[in-house]
Amino acid sequence: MDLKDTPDQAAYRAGVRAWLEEHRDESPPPASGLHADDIAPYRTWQARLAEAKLVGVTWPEEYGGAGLGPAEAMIVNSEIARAGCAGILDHIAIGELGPTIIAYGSEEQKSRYLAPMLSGDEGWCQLFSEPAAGSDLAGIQTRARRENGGWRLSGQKVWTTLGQFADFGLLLARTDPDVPKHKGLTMFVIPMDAPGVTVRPLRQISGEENFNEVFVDDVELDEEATVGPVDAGWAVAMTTLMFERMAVLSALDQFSFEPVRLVRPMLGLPALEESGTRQRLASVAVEWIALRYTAYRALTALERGQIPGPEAGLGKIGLVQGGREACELLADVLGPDALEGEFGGLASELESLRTAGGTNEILLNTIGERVLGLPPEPRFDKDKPFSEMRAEKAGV
Amino acid sequence: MDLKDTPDQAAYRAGVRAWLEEHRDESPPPASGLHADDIAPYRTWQARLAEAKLVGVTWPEEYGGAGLGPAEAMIVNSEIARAGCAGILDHIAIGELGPTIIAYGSEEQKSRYLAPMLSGDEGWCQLFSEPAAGSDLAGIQTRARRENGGWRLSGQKVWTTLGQFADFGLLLARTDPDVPKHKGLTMFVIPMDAPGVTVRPLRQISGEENFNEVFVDDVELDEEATVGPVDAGWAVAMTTLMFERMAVLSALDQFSFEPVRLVRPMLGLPALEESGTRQRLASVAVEWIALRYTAYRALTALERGQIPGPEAGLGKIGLVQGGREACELLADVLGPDALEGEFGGLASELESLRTAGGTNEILLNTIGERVLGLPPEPRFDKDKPFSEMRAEKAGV
Amino acid sequence: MNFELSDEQAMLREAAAGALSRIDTIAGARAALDGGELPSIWRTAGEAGWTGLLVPEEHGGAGLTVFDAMLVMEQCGRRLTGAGLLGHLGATFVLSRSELAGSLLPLLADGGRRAALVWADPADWTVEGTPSDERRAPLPELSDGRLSGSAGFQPDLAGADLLVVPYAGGGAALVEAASVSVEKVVRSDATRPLAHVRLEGAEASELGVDADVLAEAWHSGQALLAADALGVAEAVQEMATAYAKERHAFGRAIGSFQAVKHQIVEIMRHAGTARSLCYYAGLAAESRPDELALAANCARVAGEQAAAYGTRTCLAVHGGIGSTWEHDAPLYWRRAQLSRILLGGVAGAGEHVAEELIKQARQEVTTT
Amino acid sequence: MNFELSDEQAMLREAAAGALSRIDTIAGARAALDGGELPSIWRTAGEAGWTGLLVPEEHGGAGLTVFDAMLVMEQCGRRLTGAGLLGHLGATFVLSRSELAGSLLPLLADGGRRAALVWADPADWTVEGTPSDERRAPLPELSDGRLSGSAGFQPDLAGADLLVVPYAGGGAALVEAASVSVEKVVRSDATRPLAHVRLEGAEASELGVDADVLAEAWHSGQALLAADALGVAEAVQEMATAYAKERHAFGRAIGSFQAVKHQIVEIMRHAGTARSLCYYAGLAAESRPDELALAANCARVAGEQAAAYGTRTCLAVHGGIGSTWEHDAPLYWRRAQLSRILLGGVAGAGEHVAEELIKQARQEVTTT
Repeated sequence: MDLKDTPDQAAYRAGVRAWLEEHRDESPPPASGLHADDIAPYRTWQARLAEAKLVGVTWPEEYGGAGLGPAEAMIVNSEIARAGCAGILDHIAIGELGPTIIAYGSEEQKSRYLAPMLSGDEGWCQLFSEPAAGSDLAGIQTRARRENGGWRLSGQKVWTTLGQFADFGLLLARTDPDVPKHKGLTMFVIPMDAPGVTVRPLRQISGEENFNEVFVDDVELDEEATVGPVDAGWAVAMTTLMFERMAVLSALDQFSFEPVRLVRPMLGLPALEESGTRQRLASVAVEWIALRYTAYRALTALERGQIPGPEAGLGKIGLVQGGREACELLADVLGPDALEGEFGGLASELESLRTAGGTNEILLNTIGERVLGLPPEPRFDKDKPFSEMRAEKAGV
Repeated sequence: MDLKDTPDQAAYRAGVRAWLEEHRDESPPPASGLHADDIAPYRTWQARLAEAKLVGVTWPEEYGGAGLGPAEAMIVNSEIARAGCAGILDHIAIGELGPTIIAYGSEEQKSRYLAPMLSGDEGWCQLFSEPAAGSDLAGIQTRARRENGGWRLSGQKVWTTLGQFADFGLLLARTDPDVPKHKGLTMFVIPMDAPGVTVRPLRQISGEENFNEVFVDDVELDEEATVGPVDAGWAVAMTTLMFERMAVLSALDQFSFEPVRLVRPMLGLPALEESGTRQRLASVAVEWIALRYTAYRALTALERGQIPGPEAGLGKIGLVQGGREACELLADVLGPDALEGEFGGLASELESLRTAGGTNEILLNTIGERVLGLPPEPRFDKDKPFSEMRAEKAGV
Repeated sequence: MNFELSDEQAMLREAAAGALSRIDTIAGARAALDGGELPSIWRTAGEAGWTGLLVPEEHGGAGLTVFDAMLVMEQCGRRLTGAGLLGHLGATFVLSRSELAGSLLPLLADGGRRAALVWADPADWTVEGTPSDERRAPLPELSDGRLSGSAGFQPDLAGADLLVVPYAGGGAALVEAASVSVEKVVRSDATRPLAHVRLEGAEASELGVDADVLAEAWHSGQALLAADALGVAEAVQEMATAYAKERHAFGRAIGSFQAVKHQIVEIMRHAGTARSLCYYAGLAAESRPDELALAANCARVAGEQAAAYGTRTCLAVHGGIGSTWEHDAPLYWRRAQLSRILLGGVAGAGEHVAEELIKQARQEVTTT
Repeated sequence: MNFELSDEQAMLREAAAGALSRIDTIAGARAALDGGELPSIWRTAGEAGWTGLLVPEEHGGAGLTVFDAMLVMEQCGRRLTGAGLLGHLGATFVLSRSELAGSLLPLLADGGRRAALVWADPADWTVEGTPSDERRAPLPELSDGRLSGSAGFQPDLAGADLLVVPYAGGGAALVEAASVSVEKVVRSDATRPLAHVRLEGAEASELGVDADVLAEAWHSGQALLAADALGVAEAVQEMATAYAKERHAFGRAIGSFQAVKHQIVEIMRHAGTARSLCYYAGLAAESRPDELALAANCARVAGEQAAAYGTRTCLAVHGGIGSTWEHDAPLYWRRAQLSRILLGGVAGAGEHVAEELIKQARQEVTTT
């Protein structure tokens, strides 16, 4: 059991560290680009990182990546964090969308899209979720119809990260409503400046606007806009989500919650001597520290060539639960001031996180069925043509 | 808002108290008859109470009851507890089975069974649950077939309280397997000394034997043994369970958990000064105290003529949760000794209680659907003839 | 036994619901987060007689009990409103038992003037501190008819005309709000404005009330907040139930899935616990003063638990849409987040519950 | 990075599982509740080398780490067995660092003699009290080579030949079990016999170990119990999963209902948390001594939580049948109930976790 780098990894890390040491002054402040009014410096910085092969570390070399493994991706992420630099702006593109295009895209798509994606010259967004299809992704209603040798798309997408800055989107649409719902879907690349595409920011609980709604009204696309076979979009989307899980794991050092963060604001207060406070602190710490070591276990499996299963998602439940306990503890100890600032923001983010990327409930179903082999619930929607599912369409 | 007796109730209470004052020496120790090796004194005591019209308080006078309401039933229960006397031995018969016979039985059944039931001369038990049909009561497999103008029954029942002392059982059996499962059931009275009936005690977690298994092998019954119409047993059983809820409410004073019970063994210990202990104590107290006032609300509704709905069962969840927290707190504060004795016994009883009389999960479904009007789960078993449900029969 | 609202109480509750439904308090709550003015209910409160609920009839009030006031607070919680009422009810509770009752209460009963109480916890006779204090601050000192001291995060001080201020040594005095510094602060929930108050030798009138009255006021405040939280919990239970019937996924209404259904029933269970204990607190306020501390603090714990669980579950049931700015669910969530730490918070209430039980157990020992 | 068992460790674990599967420990656990003899695994432990796991190779042991011992403990938890092992591992841990290592360890490594440690909590250097003490008792006193004092509810003392006893002032000494009073007690879980020990001037040999060694032993004990609890949790997860696939209600396997499915996945989540933290404790035991206290106590908290949640959920999934004497589920439940309060219990472990984090935060302040 060893968390140390292998000699090769140590050498790689040294190289990354040296490069960052030299170039750190070029980095904008490490606040997420999501919150920036001006993302230009973050694009420029991504381009610099890309030149140094620090973007797309796990992408094959032929597509501009470094051709390395998840351990090296994690090394890059943690060295960037250590150097106090900003991370990759377009992390969804690099972590999920690019790998999906590499897996399913045509040669033309690969040569057209991948290089500017790596450099950040062109931004990307994921256009999967819809207002009536969140947990039940296969229930999307955005329609793509064949027309004049191309496609015409109409529908609405939501929860689109970075949509306001994106040049292209990877969009899941229904191409055949007369087959069961998982079967008639196709993946498309859509230019965000195409006539008919409208991006509107979505304001969250906290007042921040990290997501968008995207309206697609009679947008015309070429025949070549499809990614992967027509009507095989469900498999493409599942691949994207699998890459998402891998990317989250490698970015562990940026996401992790350090329990000591929670102690700092309470240092010196009498409450910190009370058994009640200390037990609550321990309870949070156990959840948060476990996240890190669970991720090391998953990364080890990844290094050994295993594909991360849905159980990786269980970490989110511990994160949210620990975080909620943490916020309540701080509010109890520090009073109303703790409802704003760092931990106030965390509290509302956590409640959003609970449903983001699949609700807890869907996650628990999936794990129960795929990992433990528990029988699925009876389903009415799986084999029925989508067009016959009136109830679902009525969903708001 | 007033918990006081009305003048009539106060007069009734005074009469009950005076009678108990005079006769308390005739009562055996108030330990539940369930645990007694010799139940004879409890039978005798029930007969004395019955003579004084303190058994079957809510039964109509024509059937030997006092013809009074739930408030008076509660007065009797609380005065018996206050006097330090034993309660009714055959509380299931008096609370549930007798009222069911009053509601559905023939005149012959009423005149044959009710009087010796009240006096305790004849004991009764409820024979509903089966090894493969607990939560899903309508899935019972005990078969009753018409034969020679009567019935022949075979099957197995379980979780039978007082089965070892009972003279008769109220038994739910399947009379028609070729209709959906709720429709082919019939209720019977079965003499426990009939050839083919075997009662075997069932040992629980705690080591105690409060329940029995009852085997029914080719037992012959008269045509007149049915209670209510043939194939209408489901409605009869639901009536029994409704009476059970009412009886539990009126017996509140015997069941209630006083949080001060939890403080007593910790008095004087330093742990009782710690914030952690005190918050945990408060958390238990809130659950337990609420039970009492929720019951008062339900009793008020009952007094006003409303039928208690399934939400009364929610109290059980609070009871179990509060009790579990209580046992853990005492174990933490007092050490391993707290795992035995009063609270040790409580801990294992609570875990059994969680599934007794319908699991929490079934309860939550029922309340969600009947009280909140949430849509039911899709059911495959409701309209299908029972004989076609192979999977269910395979259930162990 | 009759453990339900009287007909008059049921009417009071209905009337409160009706009156509040005519003000768009919920849109107002959202706008206030962006700096808009909070819709005032003060005029309604005066007209409906809520401002005089706890004022004896001989002084122009309704002469009702804390339980009646709880019924109004429940409706305020349900509608995310009520600014001014908690403080005013607390102040009139104390003033009704003071030597100055006759001269002051008539002005307050009809809402023409607003009073507010600085809440002092009888567990240790401290007040919530301002951010420059540690969490708890000592009671202000009264000397030569002048009050000096401070208190932080007090609801309803901002906008009040008169402040009732407990002081060290076991009494309370009245000061004109104009004579002290009141700094309004809003934290997370704009529906409940708070304030820090600083008294620097403010001229004060002694009220002639003792510590018992102030303790009773504190516990009554717990009961009022409990009712408010109950209103929040029941509102989000209904919101979540309605959405779960309407929203479909996987070809079914999401409320048909056990995971969703059971969570909503769990809100109902928590709210039921809170309602029963609110009734118990009401019973104690009406006729069992010895049990008020236990009952009111139990109700507070249960109410805040119901509101906290209910609001976050309501967010979750709504999925993504529930965490958008335009949705009502987050407004309820904000209210519950702040509410659970006001007036000693749910932890302070738990302390009182434990203390009362330990007292009971000790009494048993000495009497046997 | 390689955060998994080494091949040797995987083999050790497999071998332990195999060896224990040949003893009917579970039927034995039930019979012991009725007064039957608990099946002994001591012979197996000696043959498999578990008794010498923590004994250095030069003294006849395997010279392995606490992590390796955890792998054996996990299998013991899974199979409701292990009596003698925890105490022996703790004692050999201390003895290996003592002046008497050379003379004593060869006798203990092969299991020919059994040792046990009296566990002292470094938080305040107390031991668990006997029922005549309050909960905690002071460490025994050493004077003129003789030990006096007592300790209660210690696992594995009964049946041991040699006792390692920490004494006040920061050391430990060895006594022959025959020279002291050891009273065996069983509470709820017959698979883990406890004992009260009274030392009345017992002849003792000073071991020459300091407080740091004893603190490390305590934290290692936490890690060993954590692994045991993990074994319990994973065993009941499997038991509940199997039953939920097989038992039908309402025409479906009960595991297809979300309420049942989600509860079983929640056992899995708890067990996963415990496993990750057990690995962290193992990493700390192998190579990060400064993190041992944090890691081992985190693992203990998570392990006991997983075992407590898992065992009661397993009972519930089984419905009525799960609460009968003949079923295995209650035996696991009993083990978890007792386990969570041994060696300072889950609350004591939580205290250590908090203390370590507060220490970290203080160090940040002083170093910046």
